[in-house]
Amino acid sequence: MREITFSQATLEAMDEEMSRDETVFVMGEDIARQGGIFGQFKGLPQKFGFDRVKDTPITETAIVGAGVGAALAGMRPVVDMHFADFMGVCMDEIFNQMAKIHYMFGGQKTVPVVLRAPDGLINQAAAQHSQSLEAWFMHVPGLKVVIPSNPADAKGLLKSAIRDDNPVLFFEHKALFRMSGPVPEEEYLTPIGKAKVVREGKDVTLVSYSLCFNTCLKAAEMLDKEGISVECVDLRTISPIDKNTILESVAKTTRLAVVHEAVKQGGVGAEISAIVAEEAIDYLDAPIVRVGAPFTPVPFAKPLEQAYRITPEKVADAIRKMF
Amino acid sequence: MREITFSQATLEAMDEEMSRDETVFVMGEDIARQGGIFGQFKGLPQKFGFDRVKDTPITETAIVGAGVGAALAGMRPVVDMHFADFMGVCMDEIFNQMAKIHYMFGGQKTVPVVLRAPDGLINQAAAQHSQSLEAWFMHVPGLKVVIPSNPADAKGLLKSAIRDDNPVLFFEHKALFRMSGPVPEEEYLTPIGKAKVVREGKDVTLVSYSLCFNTCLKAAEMLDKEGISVECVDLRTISPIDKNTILESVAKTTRLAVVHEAVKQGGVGAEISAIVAEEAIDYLDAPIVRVGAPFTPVPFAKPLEQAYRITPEKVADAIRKMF
Amino acid sequence: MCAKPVRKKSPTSIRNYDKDLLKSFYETMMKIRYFEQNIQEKFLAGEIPGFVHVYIGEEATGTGIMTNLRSDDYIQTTHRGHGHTIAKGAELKRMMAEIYGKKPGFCKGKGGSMHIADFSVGMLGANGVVGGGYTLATGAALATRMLGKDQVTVVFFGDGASNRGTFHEAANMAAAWDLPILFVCENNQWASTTPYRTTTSVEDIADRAQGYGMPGVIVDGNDVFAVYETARKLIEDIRKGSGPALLECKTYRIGGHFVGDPEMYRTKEEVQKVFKENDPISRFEERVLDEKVMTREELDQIKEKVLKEVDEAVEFARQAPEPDPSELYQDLYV
Amino acid sequence: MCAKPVRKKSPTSIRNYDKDLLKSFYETMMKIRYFEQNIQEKFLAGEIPGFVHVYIGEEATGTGIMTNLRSDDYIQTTHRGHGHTIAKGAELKRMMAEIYGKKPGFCKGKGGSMHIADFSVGMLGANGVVGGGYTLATGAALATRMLGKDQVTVVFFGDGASNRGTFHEAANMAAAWDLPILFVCENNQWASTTPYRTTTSVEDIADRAQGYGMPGVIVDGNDVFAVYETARKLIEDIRKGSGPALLECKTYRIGGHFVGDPEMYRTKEEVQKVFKENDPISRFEERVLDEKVMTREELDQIKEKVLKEVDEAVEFARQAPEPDPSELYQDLYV
Ligand SMILES: Cc1ncc(C[n+]2csc(CCOP(=O)(O)OP(=O)(O)O)c2C)c(N)n1
Ligand SMILES: Cc1ncc(C[n+]2csc(CCOP(=O)(O)OP(=O)(O)O)c2C)c(N)n1
Ligand SMILES: [Mg+2]
Ligand SMILES: [Mg+2]
Repeated sequence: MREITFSQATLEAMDEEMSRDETVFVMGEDIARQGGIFGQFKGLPQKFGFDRVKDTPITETAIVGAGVGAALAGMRPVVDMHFADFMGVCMDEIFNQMAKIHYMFGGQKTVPVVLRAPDGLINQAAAQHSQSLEAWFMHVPGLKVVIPSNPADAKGLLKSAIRDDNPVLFFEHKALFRMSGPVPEEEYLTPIGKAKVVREGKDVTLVSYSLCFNTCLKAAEMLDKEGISVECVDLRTISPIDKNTILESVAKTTRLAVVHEAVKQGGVGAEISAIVAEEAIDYLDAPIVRVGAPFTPVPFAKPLEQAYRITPEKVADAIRKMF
Repeated sequence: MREITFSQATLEAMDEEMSRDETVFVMGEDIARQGGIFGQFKGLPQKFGFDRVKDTPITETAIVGAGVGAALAGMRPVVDMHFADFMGVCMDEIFNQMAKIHYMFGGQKTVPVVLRAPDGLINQAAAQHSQSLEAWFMHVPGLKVVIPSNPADAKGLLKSAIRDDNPVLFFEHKALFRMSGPVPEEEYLTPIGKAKVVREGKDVTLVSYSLCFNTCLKAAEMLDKEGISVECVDLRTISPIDKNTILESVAKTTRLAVVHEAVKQGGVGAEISAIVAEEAIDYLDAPIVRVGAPFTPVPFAKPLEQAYRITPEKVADAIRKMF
Repeated sequence: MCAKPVRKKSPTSIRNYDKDLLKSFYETMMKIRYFEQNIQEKFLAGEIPGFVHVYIGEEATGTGIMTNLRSDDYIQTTHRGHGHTIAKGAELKRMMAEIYGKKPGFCKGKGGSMHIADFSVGMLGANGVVGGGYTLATGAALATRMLGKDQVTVVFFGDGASNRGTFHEAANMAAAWDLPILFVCENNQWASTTPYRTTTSVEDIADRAQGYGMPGVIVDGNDVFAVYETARKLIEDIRKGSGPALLECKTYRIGGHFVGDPEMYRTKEEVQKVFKENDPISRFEERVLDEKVMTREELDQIKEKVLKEVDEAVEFARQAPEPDPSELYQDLYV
Repeated sequence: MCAKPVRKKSPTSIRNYDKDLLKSFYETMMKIRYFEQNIQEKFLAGEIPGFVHVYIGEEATGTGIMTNLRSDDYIQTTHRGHGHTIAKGAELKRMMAEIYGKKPGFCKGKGGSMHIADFSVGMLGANGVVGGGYTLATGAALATRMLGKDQVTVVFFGDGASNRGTFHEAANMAAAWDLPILFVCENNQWASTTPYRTTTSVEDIADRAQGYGMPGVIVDGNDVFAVYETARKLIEDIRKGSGPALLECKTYRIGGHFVGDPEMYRTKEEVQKVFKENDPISRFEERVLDEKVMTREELDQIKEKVLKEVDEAVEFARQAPEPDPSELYQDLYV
């Protein structure tokens, strides 16, 4: 299969969906003139016009709010958040408006908005440009939260998100944009709400998502050589969670580790762990292990950032201790 | 011991701390002229002046941001959020500024701000005035998060929060303000970061906080009659979490249930459950149970709100199933 | 060039007004007034739950503006949204049912007073978040433009809400993109317990229009004729593509902030004085009788009709079934 | 009364300027220029990590304003904050060390360029969040007032940032409460890749002052004399209790948005033309030589001194130790 980058994969998704449906448009800061910080919008304005690929003022509340309003009036907006770190600015628009409108108004209207939010650590960008905030949004009823780990899923999930009549947050790790991987040429959709067992194994289930899932795959290879067979589950969607895939895997392996780049306390790992402790504790032959970032803001200096990062070694270490 | 309401208890805390330290002041919407929605500021402007008890514009970003800035310039602000539901408006100020300044600037400055945030269900206030959002903030390094369940703790924790040099979020359940309870006349501080075993028991550990903790106490009484002895742990602080108190209790009872009014998915219960599944799974004789709100916005109509609520019966039911 | 806001006057005469139009003004204002009086009564009697904010004393504003809108135009309102919703043409029965938390309500009882919405008449929703509506309305205006429609969107907000950052972000975006939207500030002098001048840095909120390069206009919000004519011109221009405008309607909140408000922050006398001297409905009655364009009987007939309609709505809401607890889980995702 | 912003001119003559003041202008501007040129160079050479935004071309603004501030006055800056920090008197060595991510840096290497802060000179912090600083500065101004001090706070922001809602909330609060704060918009024509007029609804951002009832003033931000004199008057008034003001400095971003920016959104010619015709430092040199208030040698001496100082800062930063990984866990809570 041909290989393209994550950035190109999302670009294809945008292109295909904007071609298919005239009500799809995208707006955000600095996306049109230069094609997005990660090249993820390159060429779109030339093809679809600067009206459907809009550079906005630096006003996250207006961008997200206007996305919601445009959806109520018949459009299907994709809104780029520039960096996920700025979602605090428009948090009210996300959780009190976008997420609640369908329910609160008794199902009168759908809110087909997609928020694209580049997140995670890259280039020593420090405390306000490096965060992984997805856990907050799994605590918000009414949102779907998608978070791919590779180009193929990015394309398929973004297309599904755009077609979904519910508001969808699409987290895309900044370090993934340059990652290449096989992506089918023919059209496909990746289902929202389905995790994927990417690597089968029998000793331990390793659940992760986004960039970290790739870190887990590396850890799994390291452990393989030591005789530990790791099953790697890529969540892909964190709300709604695909419980069944996790529970089935844990039933088989009897051990669970969850890994993410976000800080451990209050992270997605807690929810996965709690689900298993509630519904499948009897399968377990070991404590459930979580690997997440230390409980600090992201520091700037290299040695500190390095200490902060989730590495294959750290994941492997945590898993070794389970045996 | 004399009994006073939760509202009065917080009022005493404010009064004592504002008398003790001239740099303590409070600002928020509609707090001065009418004394706060729950009477929690009544009389303060008369005693300390309208400059130290300030009615603000309806501008949550400016109120919290100005609180942070005032702290940097030598004051110790208490900021009232009116309803916790509006914290999304100033989320950036909370998590990107207030929480990070001390760390990000290498410890140059402390940020002694307290945010008081009335939360929870009351009076069919519906989707945007009934929420419990504390879980988001336990995922934010740099914040302390306090959430009392009774007048005595409210007073002691609020005083500790005001004296703390770190930013502290003080969640106070709207339905608690009218609750009466014993509060010592002499001055005392309740430590931040310490849970409390309020009711001893031997069969199951029930961890909760805020209004729900009182619901748990009721459930415990019901279960007592059925021969189930419930140990009730009031978290009081959810960040930093007092792991030891929880682990010790679970070691004794071998069962854990966590209860909160916030939606279950991604809630504080997930973190507590995950800590125990990670550090004390071997003690457990049953799956860890979580009781939280259904995964929907808070509905308006009475029968729906009733179905949404955490009741002693629901808690007792969940616990019965553990045996 | 100097761009202070323009102050619009009342028409010197209303003799050339169409009779049906005059009747509709009165009918709408009275409908709102009776509706709200019923809400107050039923709330205090314990029939209506939740937080309820009434529009009494501000009827001329919503009525004067909405009379210029088509049913496919959009409005976005606030926590104090009953009046706008009625003026936009929402059915009273289903509206009252929603406020009672009943199943046939617009939101199936999930929303209540603070979350009324009736998309079938272009009412995009009340909002429990003060200032939450500006950006949504801006997006609706953007959508109509992108879809090639000539709809106009109107967003209502209070003096208190005028200080929220969302106003600034939406106003700038609307002006930078020339969107078909009218920002209507209903300056009723109070933001909850707070006199607006203690927290708002300008006397005239319309002064802020200049900072976005949009026209700012001030009108007596308790004069339905002045509001109507001022809004007509603005809405016509906006529909033709003039870009956004800001209209400040000076009015007064006769009721408490919410029903049940102890109102310890102002005197009864202050309120009674305004009500006596500046009630938009009495002013309408006096003027039409004065100028002899309507008769007392015509007014009474309308009153009676409206009274009946509102009573029916209350009865409907009372009798309506509550939602079943199982409905809690419906309408979350599509 | 009409309240369009006032446009301030350059002083007609600078003959009566104190020599030390002139020297300090030049020294500060040159210090910033060399510092930033070094940053660019070292960043492109891979020595400096992270995101770095330089202030080249805007030196006159920061210099002209800060010259009027006392060391106990506060400033709040942005992602493009090196110039302000230097002009406020921060030590170059520790500053450069921070940008290199080294232990002796102001923030012990935890902050970097976007999170420089030096509280010892009243520099309350850069901010990685565009528009994040307004409200903090407003709070600092509130604190100084409550503490009975006569300090002034200055908050810097870009044309792009001027559209954030935080501007509105802070400006209204500052004006409603008459706080001692100067809002300084450095309108450098660009917000990242976006020409400001495509997303900002007014040509002059100072037009927004009127909406808060505060004075709005416009000045050529590349003329250090004009900036200095304009800011002097405003800051004096604010210190005396006049309440807030908004000063817009028209300038131009000579560098890319960040170091390494491919700048595909504008032509090299556009930038070169501005640099040639409107570089604040060349303009200063020409004028002082023209009016014969400084000599070429005096300028060269200063240049040399500054060159050395910056080189030493770079050397210091290079040699400085990195923080130990264990420091990751320090400074989280007090
Ligand atoms: C973001 C937010 N902050 C605070 C509140 C609480 N609140 C509800 S209404 C209100 C006053 C609103 O005043 P104004 O905008 O003038 O509207 P009015 O009530 O006068 O119609 C306040 C403070 C809220 N609902 N949302
Ligand atoms: C809230 C927020 N939104 C977006 C960004 C990304 N961003 C960083 S700088 C910038 C442009 C800022 O332009 P301006 O305010 O004019 O300042 P300048 O860079 O020109 O000095 C943007 C969009 C950010 N850091 N914070
Ligand atoms: Mg008002
Ligand atoms: Mg700029």
